Amino acid sequence: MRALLLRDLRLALRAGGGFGLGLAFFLIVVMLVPFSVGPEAQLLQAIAPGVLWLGALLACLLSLDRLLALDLEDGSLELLLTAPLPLEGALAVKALAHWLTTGLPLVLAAPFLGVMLQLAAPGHLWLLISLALGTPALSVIGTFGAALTVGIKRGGLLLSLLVLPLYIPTLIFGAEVARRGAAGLDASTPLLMLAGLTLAVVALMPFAAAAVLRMGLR
Amino acid sequence: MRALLLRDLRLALRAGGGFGLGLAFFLIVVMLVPFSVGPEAQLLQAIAPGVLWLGALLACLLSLDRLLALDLEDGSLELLLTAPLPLEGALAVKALAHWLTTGLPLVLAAPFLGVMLQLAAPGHLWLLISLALGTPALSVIGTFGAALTVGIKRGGLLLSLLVLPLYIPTLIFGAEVARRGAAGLDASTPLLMLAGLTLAVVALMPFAAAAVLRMGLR
Amino acid sequence: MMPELGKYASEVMSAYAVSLLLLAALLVVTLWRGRAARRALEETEAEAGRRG
Amino acid sequence: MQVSDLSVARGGVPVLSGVSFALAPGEALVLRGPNGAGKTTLLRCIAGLQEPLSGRIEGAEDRVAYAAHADGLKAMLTVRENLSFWAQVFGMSDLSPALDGYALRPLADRLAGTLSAGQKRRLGLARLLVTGRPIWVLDEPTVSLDADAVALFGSVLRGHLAAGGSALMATHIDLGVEAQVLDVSAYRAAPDADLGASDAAFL
Amino acid sequence: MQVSDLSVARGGVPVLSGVSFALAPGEALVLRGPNGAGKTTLLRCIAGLQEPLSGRIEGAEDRVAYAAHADGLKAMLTVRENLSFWAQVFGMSDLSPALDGYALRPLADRLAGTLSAGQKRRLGLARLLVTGRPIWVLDEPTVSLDADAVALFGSVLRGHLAAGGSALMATHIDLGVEAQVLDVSAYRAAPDADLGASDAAFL
Amino acid sequence: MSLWQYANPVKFLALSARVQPALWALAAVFTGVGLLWGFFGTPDDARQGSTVKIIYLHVPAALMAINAWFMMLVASLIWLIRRHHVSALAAKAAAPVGLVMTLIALVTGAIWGQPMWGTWWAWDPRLTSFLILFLFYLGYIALWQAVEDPDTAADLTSVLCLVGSVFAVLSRYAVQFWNQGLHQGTSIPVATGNRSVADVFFYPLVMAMLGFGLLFLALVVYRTGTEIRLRRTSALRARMNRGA
Ligand code: HEM
Ligand SMILES: Nc1ncnc2c1ncn2[C@@H]1O[C@H](COP(=O)(O)OP(=O)(O)OP(=O)(O)O)[C@@H](O)[C@H]1O
Ligand SMILES: Nc1ncnc2c1ncn2[C@@H]1O[C@H](COP(=O)(O)OP(=O)(O)OP(=O)(O)O)[C@@H](O)[C@H]1O
Ligand SMILES: [Mg+2]
Ligand SMILES: [Mg+2]
Repeated sequence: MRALLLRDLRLALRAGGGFGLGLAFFLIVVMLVPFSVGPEAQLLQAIAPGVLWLGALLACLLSLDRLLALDLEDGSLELLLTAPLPLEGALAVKALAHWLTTGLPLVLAAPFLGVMLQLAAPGHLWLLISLALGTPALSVIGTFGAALTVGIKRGGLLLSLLVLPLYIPTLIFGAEVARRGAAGLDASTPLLMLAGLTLAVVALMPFAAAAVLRMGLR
Repeated sequence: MRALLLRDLRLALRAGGGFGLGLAFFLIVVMLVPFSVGPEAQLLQAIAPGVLWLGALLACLLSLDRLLALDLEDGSLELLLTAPLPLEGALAVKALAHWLTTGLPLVLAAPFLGVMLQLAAPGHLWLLISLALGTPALSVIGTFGAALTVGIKRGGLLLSLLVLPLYIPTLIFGAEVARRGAAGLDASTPLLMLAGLTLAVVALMPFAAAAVLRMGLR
Repeated sequence: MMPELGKYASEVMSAYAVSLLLLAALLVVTLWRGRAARRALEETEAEAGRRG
Repeated sequence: MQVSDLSVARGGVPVLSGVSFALAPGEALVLRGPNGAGKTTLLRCIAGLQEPLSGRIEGAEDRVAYAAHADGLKAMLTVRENLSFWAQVFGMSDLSPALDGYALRPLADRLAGTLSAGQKRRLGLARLLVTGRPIWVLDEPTVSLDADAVALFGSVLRGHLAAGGSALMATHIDLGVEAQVLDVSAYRAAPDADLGASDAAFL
Repeated sequence: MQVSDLSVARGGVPVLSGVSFALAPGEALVLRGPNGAGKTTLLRCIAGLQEPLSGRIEGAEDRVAYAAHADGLKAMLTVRENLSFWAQVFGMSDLSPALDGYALRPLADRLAGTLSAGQKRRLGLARLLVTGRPIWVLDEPTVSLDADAVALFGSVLRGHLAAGGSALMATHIDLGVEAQVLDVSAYRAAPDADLGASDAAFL
Repeated sequence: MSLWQYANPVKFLALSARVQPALWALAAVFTGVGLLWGFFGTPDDARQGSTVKIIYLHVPAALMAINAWFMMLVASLIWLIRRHHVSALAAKAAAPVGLVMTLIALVTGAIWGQPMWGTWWAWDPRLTSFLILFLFYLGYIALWQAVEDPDTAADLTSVLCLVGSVFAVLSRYAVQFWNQGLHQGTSIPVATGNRSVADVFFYPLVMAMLGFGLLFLALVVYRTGTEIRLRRTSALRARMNRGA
């Protein structure tokens, strides 16, 4: 397990491994928003928490297809299946590695981008909290999606199609926390919902992902 | 050339070929916007043209990595290079196939999504025009990006990173046309710019793409 | 015969038109695929029979 | 390991039926048969990557190390890193038999992606030595290997057998190792045999 | 085709230098050499996929059909569609020599993705017949092929040579075709030779 | 004699051939009568004018859109637990029908919304949940098409249907939390739920609902037959090729 985590992290950090690309995508999407909706500060401020959550979600999503597809292509996924590791654990570890290399950098970068979008001052803390709580759920749900589409040639876009609707509850609660926080309202209810959702998903999804992966590779 | 176009279209339409997935992604991204920025109609109306353009751009972007990478993986790209086809022409044909399977459906679907985002009535026509004029540029620029990253394992995200900045001028002019149109202002200047940009890009980019591809595969 | 639809005529008519059109399209596609599948199966069965 | 009356299918169609053989420690068995006969399918089944239609495989679970057409190498890890990852996964720690067995020491710090076809294959085979598993299941192990490397493979294999391991291999060419031979074309499944294939209900 | 004093590099490092040979119509030449010697690199160079460091290749342009380790098949097209695509690209129209030459007729309507390793390879080789090109450049053509398929390949190749074509092949095993042999290990480049490699300026 | 024996594809084909004429006829009669009655034989509503006639399309379609997903869920469970091919194929066959029903509900709702609420679309929870349902249908169908091996496709789509259902319910709560409702639903005078609907509107509506239900059933039975024939064709083809 530890070996798998270390390998995935190391691969992500090596040249071409994709570390930081999610972050860069996040940055660019958020930057493109003023170009597309126009530069008025007030409008930007109103949509800032939502745009940041949406950007983080898309960045997360785009890095999903490397999660398992690379291992399938070079044959190591089959070899892992014959190895003495419980598949559920292996997938949980892969989701963790994905979060560490994608979700965590996004969480840390979000406040800076918030400044660019004129996010109201109290919103920064709430944005940080909501992303920190929500992105693990994104990684785990994404692992399920990746397992579902692993045998499919270039399933990248199909993966997005399947995973995006599953992301909706997380997005709603997460963005709601950030929005209420930025508006100075009480955000504890959606925060609790978000936390509960993440917990449930982290506890259950690896099993679903392992089941689906076994079916897909049979 | 015709054989190549037909092959690409046929592959796109076959199971797993990815036709319609760009469209679905567009739909989903646009749908997620209200979840993240909140459901107020007025706010949505203000950002609608920009969001639609941004969504179309992202959907286009995501389907780019199948443009050349699949051909590289199974070795047919190298074989195409040794075939008696001018590479520029082959890439232009591939960009055309990409537009037909991705850009065109987006253009046709945009008005429906416009309704969901409360786009003002006169905006629909302008949105349609600007997307019809702009998406070919997105496909051609994307082909250049795909050629640039073709040798790189799972270059998907890197591709996004390289191509997004190149998309900025198209996005600015395109979204400006749609925004002015929706606001009832005169949109002819950005429209001319957009048309000129597309023409220039379509005429020149295939050459750049071919040059870059030859370098990358050496 | 036609009921008086008043000022909402276009809405009501277009709702019926679109819905019936969608249903008709579904039916046509269903029947067409069904026919094609039936024919393909018959051909295949005949061929399989010929080969033993 | 004991295989009895095994039937396997690929793409929903039975390809082999009634395959039985036993593989004792110290023994090697070579599967032969023309292209498309079903060797790869049989090996995947034994490695546990797909379910047999019917029949039993005994004594294989958690004792098999599988090497497929693809080598499972990470292009951006060095030779040593690739090996040590698999060693850790299988709970082993000593890489030297693998590095020495296939003369990989000079290449140990090269990225796996920059190896030639035969060098990659050598690394793929070396992986077997860090699994500690007694039964090797190999699909065309000597593809791309030159004569020297085939000889290396032969001597590693003999060592493995002498240490009580066993090996099951599909190949079209001569491996230079004494082994029993099983021609799978003898077990070709009748096209319409009802062996419980997934689409049999439709026949 | 005439190759004179050719030097080639891989990953910035020269691997072969001073390679010279001529290939007349009707002739076949087999490249031999241990793993990593540089056969693949040399073939890619001759096919025009990479630039040589120095030296000249004459009479190859637009006359070469290349078959690499990967077959360039589309899994979601049928065997026939795959072949006819390449035929159209090369301006040919008749698929029957290719289908007959490699006994592909029974498989013609299968999706290429559902073929076994050897069947895929046969399709990859059949592609050469629809290019109409006189010089075949083949990298380990018989990998995964069974004895029958190797015999098919041999007879197709003899037909090609008899019709005035020529062939340049890298292989580790015996093809059963009479051919000159060139051992590339004789041309191994000295590691520090200044052959104009891209990083030579830094030595 | 158990019900399960009809999970044998061939038996199913025989049975469905017998019941289909009656099924189609009933579906046509009920749908036709319900819609014609509703369109020609009912008065305008006091507040909504003639737009109330849209209800005979909107509500049956919305009902069937949800029920189709529910049926797919049950069929998926049967496939996962008892591995009956007909069950998996019935789920596959139902998805496009459900998709069209969802689309009809959305489109008629949108057309209705324009005169009633002054907008085609609002991010009301009910409407939004329907849009999400639409997405789940899309994803489900796309997955069926993308996986080559039919049994694997059945497995994967079944799990997607299960997980998707959970998330669809979750989304419904999330959406309700996110935006309190606009969809008049039970608050408008013609709401059906509590039977407060005037009988003039109610009876044709029930006819139309029954009609849509029967139509759904007929379509699914027919389409399941098509899927079975396609599977049988490919099974036979595969064996013929192997024989060669
Ligand atoms: C795109 C817009 C709309 C969508 C997606 C939509 C969706 C739905 C759904 C899901 C139901 C529930 C059906 C059931 O549970 O049986 C429903 C019922 C209903 N809708 Fe809509 N609707 C839309 C617009 C409208 C509009 C504009 C009106 C009229 C003002 C309307 C009037 C009704 C009525 C009267 C019912 C039955 C009430 C009930 O059963 O509680 N809908 N609609
Ligand atoms: N993915 C697939 N879907 C459907 N059929 C397949 C698939 N892969 C292989 N087959 C078919 O199954 C049969 C057995 O294939 P298998 O790969 O086991 O053969 P093999 O003995 O390994 O052949 P080779 O020597 O060419 O590798 C072949 O007829 C092949 O065409
Ligand atoms: N992508 C690469 N980057 C750097 N070096 C490489 C790369 N690919 C191959 N090499 C090195 O270049 C040399 C020549 O490799 P090449 O693939 O030409 O050998 P080969 O003769 O085809 O060997 P084989 O018989 O194993 O296929 C080898 O030493 C190899 O390690
Ligand atoms: Mg094989
Ligand atoms: Mg080589």
